[in-house]
Amino acid sequence: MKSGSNLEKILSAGKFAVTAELGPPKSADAEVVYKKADILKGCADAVNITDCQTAIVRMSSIATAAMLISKGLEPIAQMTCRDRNRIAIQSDLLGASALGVKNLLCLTGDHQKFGNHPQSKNVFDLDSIQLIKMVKDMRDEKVFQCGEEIKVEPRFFIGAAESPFADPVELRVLMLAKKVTAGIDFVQTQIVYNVEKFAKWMELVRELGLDKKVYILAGVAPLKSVGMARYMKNNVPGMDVPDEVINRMTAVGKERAKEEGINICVDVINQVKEIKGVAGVHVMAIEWEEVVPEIVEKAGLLPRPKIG
Amino acid sequence: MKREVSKIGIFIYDCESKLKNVLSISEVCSKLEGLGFVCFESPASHFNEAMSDFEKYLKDNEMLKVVIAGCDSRSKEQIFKNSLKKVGLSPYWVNFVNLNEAIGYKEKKKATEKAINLVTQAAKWIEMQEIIGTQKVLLNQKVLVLGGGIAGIETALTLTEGGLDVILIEETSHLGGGAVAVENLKGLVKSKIEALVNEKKVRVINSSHLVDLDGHVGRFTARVEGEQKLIFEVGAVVVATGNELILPIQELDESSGSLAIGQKDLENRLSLSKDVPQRVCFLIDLVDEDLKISTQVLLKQALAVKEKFGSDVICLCRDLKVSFDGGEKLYEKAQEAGVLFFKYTKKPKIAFSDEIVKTSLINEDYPHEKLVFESDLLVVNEKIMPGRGSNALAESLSVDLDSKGFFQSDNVKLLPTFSSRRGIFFVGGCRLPQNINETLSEARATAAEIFSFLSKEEIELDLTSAKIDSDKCILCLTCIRTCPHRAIVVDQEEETAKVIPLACQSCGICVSECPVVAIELPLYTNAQIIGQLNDVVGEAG
Amino acid sequence: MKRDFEPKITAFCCEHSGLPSADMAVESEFVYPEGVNIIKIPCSGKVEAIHIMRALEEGDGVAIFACHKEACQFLRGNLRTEAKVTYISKILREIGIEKERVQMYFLAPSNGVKFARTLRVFYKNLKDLGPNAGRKEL
Amino acid sequence: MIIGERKPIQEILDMIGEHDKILIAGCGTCVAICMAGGDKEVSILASAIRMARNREGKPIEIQEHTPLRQCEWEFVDELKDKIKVSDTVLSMACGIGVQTLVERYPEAVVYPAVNTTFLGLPEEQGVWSERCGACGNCVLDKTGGICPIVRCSKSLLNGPCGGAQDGKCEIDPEVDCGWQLIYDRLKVLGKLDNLTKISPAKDWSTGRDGGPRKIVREDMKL
Amino acid sequence: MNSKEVAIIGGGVAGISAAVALTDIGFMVHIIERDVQLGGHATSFACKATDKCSKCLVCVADELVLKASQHPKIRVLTGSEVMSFSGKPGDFELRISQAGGEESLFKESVLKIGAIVIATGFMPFNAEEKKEYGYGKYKNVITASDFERAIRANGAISRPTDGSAPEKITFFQCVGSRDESIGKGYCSKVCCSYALKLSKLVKSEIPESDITIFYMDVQPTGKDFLKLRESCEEMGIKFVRNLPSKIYGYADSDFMRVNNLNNNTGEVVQDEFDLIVLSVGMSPQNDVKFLANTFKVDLDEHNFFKGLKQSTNLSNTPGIFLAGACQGPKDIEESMAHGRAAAAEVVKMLREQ
Repeated sequence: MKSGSNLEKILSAGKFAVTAELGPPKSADAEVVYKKADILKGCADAVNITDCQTAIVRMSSIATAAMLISKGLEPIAQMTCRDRNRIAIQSDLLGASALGVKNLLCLTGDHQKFGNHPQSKNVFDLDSIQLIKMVKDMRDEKVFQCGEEIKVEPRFFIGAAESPFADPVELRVLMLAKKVTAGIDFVQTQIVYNVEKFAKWMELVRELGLDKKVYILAGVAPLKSVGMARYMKNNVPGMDVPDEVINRMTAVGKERAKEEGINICVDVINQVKEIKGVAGVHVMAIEWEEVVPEIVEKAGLLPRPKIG
Repeated sequence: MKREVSKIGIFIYDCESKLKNVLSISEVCSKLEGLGFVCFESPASHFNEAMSDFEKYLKDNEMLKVVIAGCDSRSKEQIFKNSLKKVGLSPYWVNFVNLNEAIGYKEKKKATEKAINLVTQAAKWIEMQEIIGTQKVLLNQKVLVLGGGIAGIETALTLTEGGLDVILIEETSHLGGGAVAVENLKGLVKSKIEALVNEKKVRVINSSHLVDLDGHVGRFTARVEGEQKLIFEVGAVVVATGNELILPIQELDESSGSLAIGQKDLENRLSLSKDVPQRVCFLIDLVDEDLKISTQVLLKQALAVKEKFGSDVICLCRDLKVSFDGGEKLYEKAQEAGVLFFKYTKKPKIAFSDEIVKTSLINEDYPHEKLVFESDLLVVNEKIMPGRGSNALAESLSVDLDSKGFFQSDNVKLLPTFSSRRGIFFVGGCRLPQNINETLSEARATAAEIFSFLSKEEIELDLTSAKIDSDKCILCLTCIRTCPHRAIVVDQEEETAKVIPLACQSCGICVSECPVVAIELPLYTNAQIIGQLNDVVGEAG
Repeated sequence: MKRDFEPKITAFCCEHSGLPSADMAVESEFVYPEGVNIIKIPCSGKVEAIHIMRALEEGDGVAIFACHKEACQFLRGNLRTEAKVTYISKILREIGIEKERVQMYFLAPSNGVKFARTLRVFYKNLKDLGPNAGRKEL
Repeated sequence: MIIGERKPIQEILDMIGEHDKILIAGCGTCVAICMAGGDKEVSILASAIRMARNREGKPIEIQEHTPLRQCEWEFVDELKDKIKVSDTVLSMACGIGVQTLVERYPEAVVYPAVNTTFLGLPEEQGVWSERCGACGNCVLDKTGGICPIVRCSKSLLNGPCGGAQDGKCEIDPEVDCGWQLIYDRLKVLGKLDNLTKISPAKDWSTGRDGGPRKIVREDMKL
Repeated sequence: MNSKEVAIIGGGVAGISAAVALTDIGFMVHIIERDVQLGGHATSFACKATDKCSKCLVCVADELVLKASQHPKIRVLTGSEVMSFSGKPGDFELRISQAGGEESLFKESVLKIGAIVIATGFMPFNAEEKKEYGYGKYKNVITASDFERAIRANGAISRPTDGSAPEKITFFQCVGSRDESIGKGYCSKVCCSYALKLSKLVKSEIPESDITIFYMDVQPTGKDFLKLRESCEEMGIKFVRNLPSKIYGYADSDFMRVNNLNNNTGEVVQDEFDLIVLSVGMSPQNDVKFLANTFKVDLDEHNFFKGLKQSTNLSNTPGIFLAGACQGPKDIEESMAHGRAAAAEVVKMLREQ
């Protein structure tokens, strides 16, 4: 075992994994975290804690992760390269490990331009691949990035995100391969609506044998409205929302849009489950965590297995 | 105020006593004398008298520079300048004041003040005028003509009449271009080709093309490639590369097969005396509806088909464009012969089936009626496209193409065959598809233009072109990029930008763009312009 | 005070349009306002930003008479100047001076009437604006 | 070359404050070429300041001078007399020029009138764009001659993030994705292999992060 | 012996273009102009630019006249006419009479010249010949030439009856062109182009005006003509393919009535206009027969001078050249090119002599 996390156990036992996502509050209010934790408890094997997503200041990812542990959930702490240099990152990782965090998702991070502090200085001392390499070396080689030895090393089950639909498309599989080489154990993909395109990407992934080296969790998310579908199609880079999905959302009308959004999400889960090499799903329902149990249930993924 | 102004004379004349009534010329004079200028008030009341007075004045007074104030506008400037030249004064050391400007003033005092102001301004301007030097420039009296179609041939022939040598480069293996295929032009083209081949001053090089052009007007270096690689030094370049015809496939149905042909195909059939079917429908203006050539061809062909084969001939067009010599007559003749014409606003529908073309359109005279014609052959006009090599050629010549890809001739103030670069011309179909008479006429006009400026081996050029101070120039390339005539180059040895006086047209755009004030236009210096601001915008006098 | 104010205008006139029009205007006695100072230039493209600024320092308004678009003898001179005028309006806005004080007009060489009319309108507008606050003290 | 841009005039006016005798010093090199602080821009700024101050009823006297380079002591020496009689000096050079003046004339008050923006080139007349981040440790050999440090919004060294769309960066649809450019270029060069190699964490110490930099060439020293 | 002097008959744009080109090559030129000043029709026309140049080239003609009138090698003989001529190519004698200034006596003189260029231009068609249009009877029916002159002189567009801005304007195309019934069986080439440009000018000056162009066929000229036509349509100028046969006036009204066919419905409709512009065509000058006889040159069936096939600048008589609209309708641009082309032919002839 690399980290001994629940997620690692589920995946290595060959079970179809479910992860969910939890966005920390834009305040110091612990209750918000606990409420969301209650909802997600029991329906996901591990829960991603975002790290100031879209560059908006939120409660620290590692602190939130520790709060989740106290409630009996397993967190996947997210770590971006945007706000910390290698010193701060390693320091935080030592702390996270000490607090019992066992999963770490390594990300580049959204540009600060999109957040609430567009004037801030970004760091990007490392990029996500260098971050992955550093975390892996800390765990497996017991060294800091500078080469100095670590007496008690932090042990993380290392993940990364990948966007099968972003440009340049030709490069996407290559980027995944690079992350694999750098040392990831699992990958969570960008939200999949275009299953056909995703399947093609998976084909390439399999050609390179990457599905054998890492666990691939397909990202899924329920749509709330037609507007949201259109917005994602047109404005979110690396997002491919086919017209078919938009038509489905339009056809049902406003009142039943949310319900249809959930149905579409479940359909996508059922389809990606069948694709060879997909080891699980990552359900992203930010600020709509209450539907996660329903989705997971409808997809027939409950109850979650318990291992060890 | 003491200045060295005694050599500046002010010459004031009245015309038909227009000024006397509204202002005091003597007051203007005394004021200017007070400023140290020499002022002469001509008693003449008519321009011609004023002229002889002026010539006498020049003889009697030793002047260097003059300000001429009167009530004639620019229409007389050149005449005064000619007088100055006669007595050996520089035509650049004169400035003109149109005192009419003061006439509009209601009070005599104000009008006089304005006149003083105007004359003082002019005097100040000319006071700062430096000497305009001259430069001897060698011109290469050879001309490179690109394209051996009728436009190129006519240009080349006319150029030789002006005593110039011509090198004519033709891309294909033969001369004549598109006009050779046109039945009633064959004779004309043949005789012109013959004349060209027999002309000793013309060197024709077939199967070749221009790859690169260096230098500037008067001294271009052209690299030509084909069977041989050749280099020519020429004084001017004429582009006469013509255009190409393309059948407008996308406008026709794919199923058209041999049922639809272009006007050029029909021309070939007619010249080979091949059969033409019984029912023929001409449909033009589907593309290039702003060109009259297709109508011209249409009328000739419709008549020929009718007369030779007695076919039923129907012509559909948006407009019958008869604005060419004999156009209306030809139209009448075709109508008399029994050719039917219908005009459309909405494009007709075409359907092909069983060896029959069906064309349907709305009858414009009776809009409720739909007209449907069945025919055995549909003849359409080809789309006229720029020659295939236009893009590459434009690049090697550093000239622009228009939105359709034809050679640009966008300066309304010059002959349409002028390019933005002096010494490079566009003639004939490569700039605008046109008919034979127009092409011949513009070819000759262009040739006349060329041999007027290449008629001498060496010319003396007045240096009114922009001047770059090489000490100030930081080679930022701004002037080179903004010069509309590409008259500025980098002088590698001197490490400065350099104006080619012959190519410069003295617009001053480079002066106003230069970030380090390194360029001056000798006839409009910065000091002169700023000087005008200081004096007059402030209080008069 | 404001009522007596006579605006001083500098008119940069391109020799291919503004200047002949000005000539035509005075010959045909189309009256344009007093206090207009005409400066000849070979192309409106020759007018520099600094000329316009300096003219404003010494007066109340600047008019540039250029050839119509697509009719510049030197192809793009008038368009370049139009861009410069836009640049200057930005500077004027920054320093709190009305950008209306700098105007660009497009003319043919035979537009004597339009030349005079345009200047009369410009004169009236300047009169309404009042003296240029940025102008140097006399 | 160094690309700069004139500061907003109000900001400049605030720096000048109540002073009524100033010198505007331009620079005849980089900022002249990018139309930010050459002779002409100096005159335009002077004119604008004069008008702004006339408007406030506080006329100001402005001298203008533009040495060839403001980043050389020898060249800024020619400003000596003018600085002596000025309350304030506005430098229209890059930040280097401003500091050269400060070092040469410790008694003078020098303010910057230009923002030094980046190192770049004129893409076309009137358009300048960034090309170099002066990181002190060039990687162009690996990236097909396109700098990921300044052409990628996040200075990524191992390939694009997931934010590119249609070859454009997530921060602005007008900005090219630097990694798309690199990818296209490497493809042409037949060197896509470069992308599979992991580029290790960069040594930023050669850059600004390493503290004030200095190069000493013993052989060139006097 | 060959004379290096050339006489040009007619001082319009074609004649002047020929003259300037010839002086550039080194000739001395005499321009024999009937009128009191150079310029011909082109310099009475109005600039038709809106915010953009319309490429009507009137300004170019103005500049050309200015240049020629001050040219040291061009002798302008205004108020003069040809009387007779003799000699052979390269060595002609041309007898002319000139109005003699103050006493307004005619004075005769003889020019020794090598070649003659006829560039007498055209006459606008006399619209009174089309009685049914009521030109001369109704004040608000004007010809395009009248319209151009008025715009040039006043810088504004107004209707003649009361000087106010017209509301409904129409252009009648082909007045004196393509009309065999009055012996004008040819297209004048230029009317469509100027009518479109004038209508655009009117529309941009008086945006609320309603403009209709009655036409048979639109005849294109120059580059981008389609764009010009489309821009007219975009501005709301209506094109009706039908020429009304008559104009009906009312007593004491600024308006006139016209019956015409609606192309969309096929119905005859009545319409009222307060300004009707007749797009008159180009007719030959009134003295062409005299000149043709004097110089022994042929006229074509419409009384334009007949150019040869290999070059329309050549007449059937060696040494006599043709330039501009006297050889057939031409716009300003084509006339200028034709004038310069004539200069090239002159050079050729004098070299061969």
